[in-house]
Amino acid sequence: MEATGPLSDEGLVQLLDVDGTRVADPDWEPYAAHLTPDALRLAWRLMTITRAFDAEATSLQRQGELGLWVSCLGQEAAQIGSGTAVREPDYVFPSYREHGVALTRDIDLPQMLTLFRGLEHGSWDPVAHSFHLYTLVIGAHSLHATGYAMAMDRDGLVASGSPDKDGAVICYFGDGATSQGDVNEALVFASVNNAPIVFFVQNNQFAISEPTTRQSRVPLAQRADGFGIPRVRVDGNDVIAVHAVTQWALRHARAGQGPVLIEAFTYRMASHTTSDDATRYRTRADEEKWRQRDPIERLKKHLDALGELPQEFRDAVTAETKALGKRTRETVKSWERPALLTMFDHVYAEPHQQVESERAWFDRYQQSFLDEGSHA
Amino acid sequence: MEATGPLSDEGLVQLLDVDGTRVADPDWEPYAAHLTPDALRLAWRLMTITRAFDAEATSLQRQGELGLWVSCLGQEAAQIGSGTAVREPDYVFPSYREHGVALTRDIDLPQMLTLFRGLEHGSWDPVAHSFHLYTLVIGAHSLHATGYAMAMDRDGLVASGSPDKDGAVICYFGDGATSQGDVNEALVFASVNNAPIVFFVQNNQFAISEPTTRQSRVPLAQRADGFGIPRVRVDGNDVIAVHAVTQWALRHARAGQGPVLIEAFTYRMASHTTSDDATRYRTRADEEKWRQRDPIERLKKHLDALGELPQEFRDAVTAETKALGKRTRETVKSWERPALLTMFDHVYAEPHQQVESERAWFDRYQQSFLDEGSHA
Amino acid sequence: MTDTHHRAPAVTERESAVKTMTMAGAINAGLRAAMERDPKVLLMGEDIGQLGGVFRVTDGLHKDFGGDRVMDTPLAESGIVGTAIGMAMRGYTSVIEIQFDGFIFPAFNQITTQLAKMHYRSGGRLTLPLVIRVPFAGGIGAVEHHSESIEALFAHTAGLRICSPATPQDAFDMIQQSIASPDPVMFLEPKARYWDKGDVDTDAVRTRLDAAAATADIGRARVARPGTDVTVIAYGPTVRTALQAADVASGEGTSVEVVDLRSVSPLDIPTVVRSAKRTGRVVVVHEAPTAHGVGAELAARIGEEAFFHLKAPVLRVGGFHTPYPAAKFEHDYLPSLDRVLDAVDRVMTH
Amino acid sequence: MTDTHHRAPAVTERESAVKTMTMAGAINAGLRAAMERDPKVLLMGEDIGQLGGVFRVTDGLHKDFGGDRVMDTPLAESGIVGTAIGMAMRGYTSVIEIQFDGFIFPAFNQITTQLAKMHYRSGGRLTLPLVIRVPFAGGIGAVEHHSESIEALFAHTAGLRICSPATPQDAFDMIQQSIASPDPVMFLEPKARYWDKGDVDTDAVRTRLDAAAATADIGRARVARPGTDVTVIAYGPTVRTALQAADVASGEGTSVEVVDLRSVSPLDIPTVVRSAKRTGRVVVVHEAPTAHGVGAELAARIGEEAFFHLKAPVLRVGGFHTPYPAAKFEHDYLPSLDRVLDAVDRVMTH
Ligand SMILES: Cc1ncc(C[n+]2csc(CCOP(=O)(O)OP(=O)(O)O)c2C)c(N)n1
Ligand SMILES: Cc1ncc(C[n+]2csc(CCOP(=O)(O)OP(=O)(O)O)c2C)c(N)n1
Ligand SMILES: [Mg+2]
Ligand SMILES: [Mg+2]
Repeated sequence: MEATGPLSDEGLVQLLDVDGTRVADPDWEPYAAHLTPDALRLAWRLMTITRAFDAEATSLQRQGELGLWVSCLGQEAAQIGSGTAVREPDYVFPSYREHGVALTRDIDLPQMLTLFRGLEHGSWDPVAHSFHLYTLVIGAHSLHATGYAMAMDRDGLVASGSPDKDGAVICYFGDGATSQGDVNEALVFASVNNAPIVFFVQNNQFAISEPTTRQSRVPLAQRADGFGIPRVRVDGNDVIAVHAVTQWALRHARAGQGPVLIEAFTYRMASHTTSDDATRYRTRADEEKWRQRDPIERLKKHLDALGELPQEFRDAVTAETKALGKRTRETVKSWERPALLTMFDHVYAEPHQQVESERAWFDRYQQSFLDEGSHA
Repeated sequence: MEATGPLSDEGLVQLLDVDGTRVADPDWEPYAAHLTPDALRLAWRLMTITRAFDAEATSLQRQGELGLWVSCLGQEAAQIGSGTAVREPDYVFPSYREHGVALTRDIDLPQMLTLFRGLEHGSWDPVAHSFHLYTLVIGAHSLHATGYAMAMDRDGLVASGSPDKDGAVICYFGDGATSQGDVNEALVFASVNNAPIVFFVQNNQFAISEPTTRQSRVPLAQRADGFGIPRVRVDGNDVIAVHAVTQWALRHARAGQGPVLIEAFTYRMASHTTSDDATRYRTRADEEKWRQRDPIERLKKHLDALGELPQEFRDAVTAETKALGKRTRETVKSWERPALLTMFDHVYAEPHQQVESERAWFDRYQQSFLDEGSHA
Repeated sequence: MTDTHHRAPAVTERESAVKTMTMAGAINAGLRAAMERDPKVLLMGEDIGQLGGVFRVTDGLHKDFGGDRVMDTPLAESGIVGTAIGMAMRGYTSVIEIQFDGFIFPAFNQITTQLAKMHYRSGGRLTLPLVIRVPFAGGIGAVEHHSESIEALFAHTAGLRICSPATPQDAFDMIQQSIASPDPVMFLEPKARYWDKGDVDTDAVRTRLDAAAATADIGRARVARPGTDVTVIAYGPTVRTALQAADVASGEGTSVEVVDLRSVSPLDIPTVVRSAKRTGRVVVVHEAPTAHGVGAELAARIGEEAFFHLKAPVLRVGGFHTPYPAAKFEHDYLPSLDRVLDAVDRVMTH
Repeated sequence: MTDTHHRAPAVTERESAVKTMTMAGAINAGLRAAMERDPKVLLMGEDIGQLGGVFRVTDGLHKDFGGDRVMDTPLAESGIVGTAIGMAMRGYTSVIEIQFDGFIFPAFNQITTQLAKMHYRSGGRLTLPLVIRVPFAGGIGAVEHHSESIEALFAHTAGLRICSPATPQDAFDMIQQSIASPDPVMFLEPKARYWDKGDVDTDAVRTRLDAAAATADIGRARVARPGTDVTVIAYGPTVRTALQAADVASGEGTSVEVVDLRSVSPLDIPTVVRSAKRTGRVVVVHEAPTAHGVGAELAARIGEEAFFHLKAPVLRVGGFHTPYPAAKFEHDYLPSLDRVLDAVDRVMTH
């Protein structure tokens, strides 16, 4: 692997090393200074809940209760670190793996599984949570995010004079997504419109089976240079550093200084999805190496060293995750499929002849079985 | 206009200044050293022919003999400078304005007008001239060019050990095209495959009416940085500098060192096409300013100062352009529309039932008029 | 209101609202009216600002509304549609101009997988009231990719509405109603008809601009000329040809009813079927290739719903299964008056 | 040739070439055969290398042919098709895998304006023998964009061939013939049928791999089951349903002929019309929404060419005019055995 390739760890901002020791970095320190032990405990708690929920969903899929699950195992620091830097006026555009970020936006995690159980294509109310729906077509949402940011600017929510009210967009996508035309067009539109948007690339080193070297020959953060957009490369398993750089980037965007690109260098510890089998394309040794860099463990070590992770807190979190697991199982299993006719709802906002006539036909067709039944 | 914007002339390689005086540049000199007075006269001749042909085509369009003409007025240095750096084993992918480059590939210029007269969508034999057809969908050909380069590499035509036999692709597109997803995907594919390709951006400062500032906030050459591709920004009205940087870039690519991006900073002196009216969106003053930087005038001054543009040579070129003009007019006016049934040819390489039955129907339909006629 | 004795009589008032306009002018006026009505209506596209668009349909709007509301975008169709979707999520109704039909394809993914499906995906929580204006179809002697008929490629996808005006009046009304509709609308402008003139009542539409009325109106066909022997169905650029054919046929004793479809999604099947049942003979005329074109769906639906009324097969007159040919061929490629009359003759033999 | 007395009898030889395969296995074997035959055949796509593709259709090929011939590409469908076009210009036949139907749309522009038209644009000078493999249609309980039926969106565009196998035998033969065809071919693989097994004669196709024979063969429909009362036309994933319907109907005294279309472009109209004329009743079954689907074109053509033989309207059974719904609804969204039988009953009432 060449030193400057997309899988090198060159130039990564780091504030917490692999052993959980704080690294001094005067440039980024100011953006982490507010992280009290309370805040760090919150981060640890959110990361732990994310992981527990992820495990529960994986197991529900194995039991046939979900059609698919997309694990975020290993990416908790990238997601919680950035998600906790998001504020009320901001708006988040996830890809489809950002369950940790969803948690920071107060999405009820079990509720998110309607999508994965095959009950609907969306799940939550995006507007209520300032958290857009998952988008499965790689990169497509990066343009929506950019347009949304342009509209925020237009609405006077950027550089308004009262920084507390300013907002920005943060848009998540993966290393693979950086190859899509749409993502590059998003960089063009964001740049020429100086849109208040942070592009947050989670480089988890794989697009399904393909290593990031199939998408780029230089670190992905560098992509921003081509569009005149400032960028940061951060250790994606270091929740403190991720939080700090995201803080900075969002402030930059909210202040009207335009887009930023962050590359969080991390590792997808699970297979791509429950349909995938990572052993076909990567080694146990590689996986093991990254297990050593587990983002939750790292923060735990840090808090432990500070004596800031008391047993009661751990126990409370354990109880919380257990309760969540139970509620998740029960919720998922309780769902009935909505009435078949709802399949025709919300195709259009106003009635459409074709849909209406097909709905009516289908209704009659279903009725005919009932009628037959009643005559039998 | 900000100093580092896409319309600044910062960082342009220049070997001939606006007054026609040679500029010393030890880095690029080696790639221009072979340009003897003979070679420069050839460049002047080709530029002059290009311009004369362009004027002839414009006037044929005004007379209604062509449906459309796309002028390259003002871009002759960018095109002849780069086109003369192309060698036999190379392959050229133009956009639709590269009539000067076509000339360097021995395309018979009048013949190229079948397209603009509405007789066919292509015109020349791309393989015979190593010069692909014009592509009107902006940026689409950049991917074809990249694939072609990947195939040249595969065929052992790159870094073969005998540099004379090595080839590369050069792909032309405009400033506007850099915003297209396809062009950015071409940069991705070229970069990760280390393809032997030179992306040659003619930044003529406009995409129809839109100034380059609508496409980028930094100089376009910089786009390459995001993909780990080396780049050069060159004075596109300086035929010597354009030739030198293209020489270098093609050698780089042919030697297996991968893609290069060149931005030639120039000016579209005419309207976008004969359908356009540039006075709606730019000032006479701007046009006048650029007329002062006319690429042909600049080389002429240089040759004059050297005493290397004798009257006989000028006269010969004048005669040549006159003859070409006459031949162009005559050729264009001599063309008949091919038989209507040819409209059904070459839709597929092998027969296709739908086409065959429609062709047969149309034939009968046409015959029916003839029959009616004969009965009348 | 207070000054009632100064009000002109109603009839004069209405008359004063009728102006002669080209179709391009009518669209321009309709856009202007929509922008005046709602500050959240924006125009986006390539060269629509100072230039006024390559067909000048947005002429003067940049000057009057400024660059923030009439935005020259980067040259990237996917980017235009994609960012407009994002802006729609904050309540902006973008009216996009795609410069030519043949250049809509880079945006195909955004239109098909995102724009069309977002309302459904969100369970009705998000609406995307976008309009995509496309100068479409041929007949102007253009180079490749400038004469495409794209309607069938979008009509198959649920979530989009597709309409096409054939007269300045419809152009004026329907562009405003498309903007008022909460669903995404593809507004196909028959570019060869841009300079055709007609009377436009600029008042009539005003009361039909609420979401429900607007959406219903742009989905409705219109009998452009009543007749009894043959129904000729057309839309956009071919309506004029159909009317000419009706004229000629009437001279030969055949009474042709012309249905101007106006809407491709939805198809106004009740109107079409009513006419088909009455005449028993149908010819569909569009510029798009007949194979897998809108005429196929019409033929299938008419077959399903008027089978026992049909005296002859439904015939289609349209483009061929070839790329749109070079300009010198287009006159013969396109459904000409002669070819429509030929089809009318053929159905009349039954 | 010299050792003639050692040759096994012909019948045994043929029998020995018959193997039981899944459809996925048959395509894999077909790809392998094509790659062995011609070193200029390449595979391109996302995750087709070490992983063997998400459906494992290219399993083992990366190992045996190496990364230069089984190329994992960047995640960019337009880039894949676009670069494959460039490679085709130097004589390489790329067989592209689009990971799922719903992800073909970023490549729509390259396919529609470039791949389909290059041969025409160049006056026949350039041929682009590309194959685009697409696991398509639904029935596997997947999330959004993984169950789309895209055929009608490409069939309208001249320059493309589109085919879809319904059996392992056809899958094995047709993938090789698609590769042998000089025209670009979209090869639609009914993903729900990947694991269905069938006998495959691996020898038969060998003599039909020249350009003309291969192209003709992949354009031909097949009568999958003869019958006399009703013709049911299906292709890809719905052929199995059609055959099941024929079984059930035969138990109820109705003789159903099943036509497996195999090709969507061209449509084998002679075969279809022959059957329609014989039975006088036609039902078309596809997963794609019926509106503006392939069934519309079939209904129109059958109407044009068999009008006076038809006893009932041509009926279509297919998806609805909605986005492909969430997985729990797909069983009812898709044309089920019941819905096909319902349509058969309806045409039989005439
Ligand atoms: C346009 C498109 N092409 C292909 C796919 C199939 N696909 C789903 S996820 C994926 C890999 C994405 O990789 P990356 O962007 O790195 O995100 P990650 O899954 O690693 O978070 C692919 C190829 C898709 N969803 N959309
Ligand atoms: C995909 C696409 N969109 C729009 C157009 C219409 N169009 C033709 S040329 C042009 C401007 C191109 O500008 P640039 O790339 O700078 O090249 P130039 O014409 O200046 O040489 C536009 C928008 C097109 N041909 N293709
Ligand atoms: Mg990834
Ligand atoms: Mg330009």
